[in-house]
Amino acid sequence: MKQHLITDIKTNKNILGCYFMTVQNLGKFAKQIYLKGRNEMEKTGNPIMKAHSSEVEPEMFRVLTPDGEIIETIDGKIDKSLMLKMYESMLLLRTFDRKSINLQRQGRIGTYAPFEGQEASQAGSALALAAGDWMFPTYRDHGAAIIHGQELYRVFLYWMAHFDGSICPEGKRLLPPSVPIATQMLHAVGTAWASKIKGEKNVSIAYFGDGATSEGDFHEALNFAGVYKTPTIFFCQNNGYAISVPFEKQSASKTISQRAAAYDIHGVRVDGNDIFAVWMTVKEAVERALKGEGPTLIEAITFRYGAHTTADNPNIYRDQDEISTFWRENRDPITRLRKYLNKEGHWNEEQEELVLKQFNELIDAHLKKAEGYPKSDPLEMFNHVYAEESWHLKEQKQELNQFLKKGGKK
Amino acid sequence: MKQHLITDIKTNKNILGCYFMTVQNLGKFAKQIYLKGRNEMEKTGNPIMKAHSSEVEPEMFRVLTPDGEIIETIDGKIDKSLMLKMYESMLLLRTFDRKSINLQRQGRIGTYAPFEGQEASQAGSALALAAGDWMFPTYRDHGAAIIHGQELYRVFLYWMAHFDGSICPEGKRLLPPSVPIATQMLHAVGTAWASKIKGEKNVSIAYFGDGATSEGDFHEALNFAGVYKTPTIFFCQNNGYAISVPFEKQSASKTISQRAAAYDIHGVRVDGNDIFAVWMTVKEAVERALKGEGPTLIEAITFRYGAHTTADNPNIYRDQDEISTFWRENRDPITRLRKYLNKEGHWNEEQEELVLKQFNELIDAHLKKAEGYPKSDPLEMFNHVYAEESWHLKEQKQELNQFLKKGGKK
Amino acid sequence: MMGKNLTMLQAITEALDQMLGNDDRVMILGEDIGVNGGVFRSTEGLYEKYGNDRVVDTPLAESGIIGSAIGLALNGMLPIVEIQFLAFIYPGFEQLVSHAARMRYRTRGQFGVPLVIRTPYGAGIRGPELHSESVETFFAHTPGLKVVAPSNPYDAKGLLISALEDPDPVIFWNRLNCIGLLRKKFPTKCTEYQSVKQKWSRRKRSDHFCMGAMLREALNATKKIEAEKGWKCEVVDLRTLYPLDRDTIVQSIKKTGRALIVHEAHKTAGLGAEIISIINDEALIYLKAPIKRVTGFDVPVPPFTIEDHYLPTVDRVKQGIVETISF
Amino acid sequence: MMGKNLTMLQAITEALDQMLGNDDRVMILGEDIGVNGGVFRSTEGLYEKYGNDRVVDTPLAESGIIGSAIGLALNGMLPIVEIQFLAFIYPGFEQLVSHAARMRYRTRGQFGVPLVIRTPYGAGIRGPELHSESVETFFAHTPGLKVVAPSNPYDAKGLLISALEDPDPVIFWNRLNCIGLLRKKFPTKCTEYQSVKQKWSRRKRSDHFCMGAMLREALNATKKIEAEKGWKCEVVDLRTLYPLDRDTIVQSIKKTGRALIVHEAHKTAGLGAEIISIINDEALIYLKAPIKRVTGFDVPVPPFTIEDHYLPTVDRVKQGIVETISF
Ligand SMILES: Cc1ncc(C[n+]2csc(CCOP(=O)(O)OP(=O)(O)O)c2C)c(N)n1
Ligand SMILES: Cc1ncc(C[n+]2csc(CCOP(=O)(O)OP(=O)(O)O)c2C)c(N)n1
Ligand SMILES: [Mg+2]
Ligand SMILES: [Mg+2]
Repeated sequence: MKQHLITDIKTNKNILGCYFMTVQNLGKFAKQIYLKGRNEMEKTGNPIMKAHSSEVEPEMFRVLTPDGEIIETIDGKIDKSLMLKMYESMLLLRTFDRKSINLQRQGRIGTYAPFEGQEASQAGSALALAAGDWMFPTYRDHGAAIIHGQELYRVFLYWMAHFDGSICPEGKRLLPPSVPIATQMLHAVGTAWASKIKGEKNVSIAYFGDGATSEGDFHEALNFAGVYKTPTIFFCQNNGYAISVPFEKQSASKTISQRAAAYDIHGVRVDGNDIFAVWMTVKEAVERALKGEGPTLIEAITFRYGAHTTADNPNIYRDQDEISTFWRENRDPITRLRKYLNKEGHWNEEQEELVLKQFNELIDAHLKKAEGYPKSDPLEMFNHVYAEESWHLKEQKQELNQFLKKGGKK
Repeated sequence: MKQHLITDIKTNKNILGCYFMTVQNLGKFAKQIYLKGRNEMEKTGNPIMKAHSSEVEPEMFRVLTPDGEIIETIDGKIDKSLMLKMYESMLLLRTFDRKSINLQRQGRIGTYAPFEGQEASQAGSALALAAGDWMFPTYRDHGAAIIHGQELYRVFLYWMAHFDGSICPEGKRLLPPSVPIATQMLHAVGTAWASKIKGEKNVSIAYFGDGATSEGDFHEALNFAGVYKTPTIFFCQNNGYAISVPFEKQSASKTISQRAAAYDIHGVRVDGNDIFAVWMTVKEAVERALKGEGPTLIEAITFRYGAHTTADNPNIYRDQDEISTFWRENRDPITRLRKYLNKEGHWNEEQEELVLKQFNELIDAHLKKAEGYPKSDPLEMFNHVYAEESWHLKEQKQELNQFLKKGGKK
Repeated sequence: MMGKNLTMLQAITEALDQMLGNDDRVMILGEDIGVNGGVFRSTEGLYEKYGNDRVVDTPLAESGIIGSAIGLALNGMLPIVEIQFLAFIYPGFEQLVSHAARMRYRTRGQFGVPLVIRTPYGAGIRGPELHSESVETFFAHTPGLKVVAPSNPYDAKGLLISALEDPDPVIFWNRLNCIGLLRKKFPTKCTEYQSVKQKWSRRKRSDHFCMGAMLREALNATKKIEAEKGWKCEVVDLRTLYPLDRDTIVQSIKKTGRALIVHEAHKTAGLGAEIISIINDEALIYLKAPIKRVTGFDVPVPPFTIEDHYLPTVDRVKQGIVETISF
Repeated sequence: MMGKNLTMLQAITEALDQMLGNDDRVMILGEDIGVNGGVFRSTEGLYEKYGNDRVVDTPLAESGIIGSAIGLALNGMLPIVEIQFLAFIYPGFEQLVSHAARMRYRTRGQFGVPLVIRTPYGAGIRGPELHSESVETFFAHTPGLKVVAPSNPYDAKGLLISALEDPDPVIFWNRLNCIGLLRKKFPTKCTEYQSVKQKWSRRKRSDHFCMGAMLREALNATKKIEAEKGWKCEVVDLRTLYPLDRDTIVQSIKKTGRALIVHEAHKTAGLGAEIISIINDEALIYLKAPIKRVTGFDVPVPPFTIEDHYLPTVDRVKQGIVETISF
């Protein structure tokens, strides 16, 4: 199945994207998944449909089923130590995310964008990257950023609205969360293009959501990447909603991966809650990119259990309980890997407890660091507007400084 | 063949766009065209390839071959009187276009964008519209505008940089040429959407070039039209070049029509130099639109023989002679229809001469009207900025008026 | 109907409701404005009441929204577009500047674009970057557009209705922290409205100019100055940012010979500069002191922990008044 | 090398050539700038000399061009982007304003965007609408950007090289009718350049301010005034539009107490307003007359048959000088 999904469309001239097959054409495993998907949906009044707006869920690449079974060859690709790393990464992210929501409720951080439910997409993709790869996250992808090397206290600082929350560790190629939707996709084209020119063996990955696919920049980025065959990975987390707007209102197209065909680039639809499948897909995209075969558009099907941000109330626009419960019970990325690891004897309750304890301590330590971090000085707002301060900013800084010295109130 | 090309993709779930078939899958007529295309190319060192950047020319819908033979059923659709109208329309446009280039050389009009070679696309599409349909042309589509009812003297006025050159006949729904590339596509979505809301049986057609397909607005327009199923026709004249940039530098995609699949809307690739094929394709798109079946993206393969504008020198960026000669000799839209009409006994030399004489007289009369038209008054620049003139414009108008009265020079 | 107390937000929703109810041609388009009732809840209940053909959740694409709204307007509809935050208008900037603002001009009055673009602006919601912009200059430098920025519910309702009645594109700004988010009620009766066409922006009160939400800072500062020093100031609330209400500006300056301008936009090339220039043109000889600008600094709006230092605060306005009067 | 006479256009091509030759990181990106040598021929011969990896014909998508150039700059390249005409920068406005201008600020100096955007501006080529814009205000109101507008070949070459050496995004404007299109040669030696970093815009000559191509109108008008009335004027050529060269402006006004500002952009919220405001701040008491603005009107630039009536002409500038001096 995987080979099919990741086949270069150019060798399949009469089918624009073979990941977009009907059930008749599916291989054995794919058929199983497909039927499983239908069963799941029928059981619960079709909540995936609600989240992802298809009468029949279009095909996607899956390796690890929600029951913790492996239906693809992973030998030589994912070994035990990587599995444990994947599992622990997701656990860390979930712990961090829940903590952050609590901190927001306590007023210790500002409005926060949670990602619980999307851990496999974020951790799986980030783990498939090399240290020197360029990463362009959105406001919801601090999970991926953390796995790529961002420090936890910096993430807290970001949500505390501290200037220094947008800095990444020295030498890392990790840009601050992009706020204007879809814009960062072009930056990932540009950095990848530069890597190619310089002969540097690095890819650039841009994260974005299903909503982002409606923006013109999505189109321009995919098109440029196709023309210059840049080593760019376009990683879409299709969580079914852009704030309150379901994907069916976003586009008449059933999938996002099918858009790859519009640019004659490579496209894959993958179960975004299956960290094995995500990792393998991104890994393969990285390899293709480094071999000079150009960009890949990846659509990872996932769901965020919580609100768009802590300022949002999802009950207004969706049956939050039913749909979240369905996903938690049937599609959770962590549960499914835990089931598998348990079965294989790679993981047990004690390990889980121990690791969770360590993560909680780690997160607390970072929180402490963030809360103890010197506050942003108001005068800092004049720094880094330009590399060299211009006369007008010198004067305005001086003006504010004098005002503050005289005890002027903000 | 036609049925194939215009089949709704939704009934063909495993093939995203069946107009994008390989030769193996083609029907009898299509195969003929395909082989003919290859022969043409081989004869001439493959200039279509140069113009349209494909190793093998992708399939397209054709009715009337360059030799003047009909390979599709046109009965009940295109009758003799329509054929003659088509022929005369193209003749009028070519005569107008050549005249305009001469007028530019004589300094009687400003920089001009010629369309010779694209007459079948422009006339064929415009003739398939109803009088009340909305048209959004670009700077190169005054051919289509004329057929839709724009008066020749207005077109002259436009290229003479007269304010009144952007006005269309009372009651017509014909917008001025859009200068910023691809932007007008969204207007055609909006007007069509309004028609749908109001229950008015009209379509909106947007003209654009191959270069326009790279802009974000192209994507947003197709996506919006797909979501709201607006009765919009996106009519792309793929003339192979955006000024100097060949389509192969514009995108890695081989065709433009394949992009329809990205939005699950209807897409067709048609021989843009075959007025029967263009007319039938647009007519069918109109019918689909009015039946509520939504938008159609049409890629009409064509070529402009001349320069991008009279300010451009194509010799710098393409083998202008070879490529134009090839298209003129092998693909000309007028020649091929004339061949057919001659064969059928519908048209002869005398008729041609007579009509050409009439057209020349008509054009001269309109030119005279345009040249005799009262010049734009400088003070007019203050009109129509707003429906009601605001204080600052009143004053500025007054200021300029006084300046001019005192004999102030511009 | 008299005596109703409405927040800015309620006034806006009421106006929208009224307009949708009165005229079938009115449509609202935007992101999350339907089922969700808008991220600021300013369209709450309207989707339920008027349906998804009148109150439309669009795809996430601002050029798409503004561009198709232009088309809707060309063909007889009266679209009201909500852009979620002012900075997110940028992807649609070309549609606005190159088309909405020019269609009437280009067609010599044949086709107008009666379009209202409603967008919250300014700092105050304590979100991430680009949620706090105040770039009125971009629009005030674009002939063909009108820009209004009400400071209170009464004006908001009136200006919004007037904007819709206007045959040309009008950008309607809600200052974020006036919108009801901070739950401050304005004790203003708000059952009728004043036509902007008649009186594009007057609302004088008591030598400085300010706009939109800056009115609050200005009024607070002048109250304090009056209490502390006994100086009386006149405050001019410029409800219309483009075209500016020159007569009111000039009248005021002629009375006092001094002025302070308060706006939260960046100083350089901010609208304050145009106001100073108008005074220079019309009333230079009346000036007793340079006109001071208390504005946002020429830096991107900083993160919200120090955002208030970026903004013109009551204290900075007070200092400005003292400097202007003591000159 | 001394004594070479170059047109504006030749000076630009020479600078580009020199930069491509000196530094492998330099790339030029834009529409029709490769094989075609640019619609104004300013990149003529460079594609042949440096190949299509260094001189890149891009797809027709300005957001794509500016956005990917930002990425190139983040990763060590030095992209020079050509936007075919100023109005066509609008589709890329978000990339410019929300990203290029803010990346250094956002990352606290970690990632800068050393990007040059070169675009012709202003009227004069007699093309269709939107080929004549002069909207410097949009960029001069955007902290993080720098804007330069040379009036002659010498400055053009110097400013272009300085722009590329600048670690921040610089918008470099060619006035269209200075670019060599009208085949006017400037008899200026042009073998070295002055760093913008040292002297962001000075070039005074002989009480009014103007920029870019308006220098010609200004100089012609002052020459005539001198001949007719014997009045001597100083002309300040503001090569740098953002940040503005305040000291030069203030010095000049202190000498004479009068000023006339000439720009072709719309009057309202044009850069002239900021210059008046700077004078108001720093030199109000020196003023002997209101500062006049001779500018483009607040209307879309009209079709080229009457475009010259929109523009500040020598006659309008002369009238402005007379009014200012007779006040
Ligand atoms: C250009 C732009 N328009 C609007 C917004 C406001 N906004 C922030 S997040 C969001 C929804 C994004 O949805 P999606 O791309 O699916 O990502 P998700 O939040 O689901 O991860 C919107 C509309 C924005 N940030 N930028
Ligand atoms: C937004 C924008 N960018 C650039 C231009 C300059 N320009 C005018 S025509 C053109 C090429 C258009 O090519 P295409 O869409 O193929 O249409 P054609 O001229 O071939 O008919 C360009 C780049 C423009 N008018 N608008
Ligand atoms: Mg989403
Ligand atoms: Mg073309």
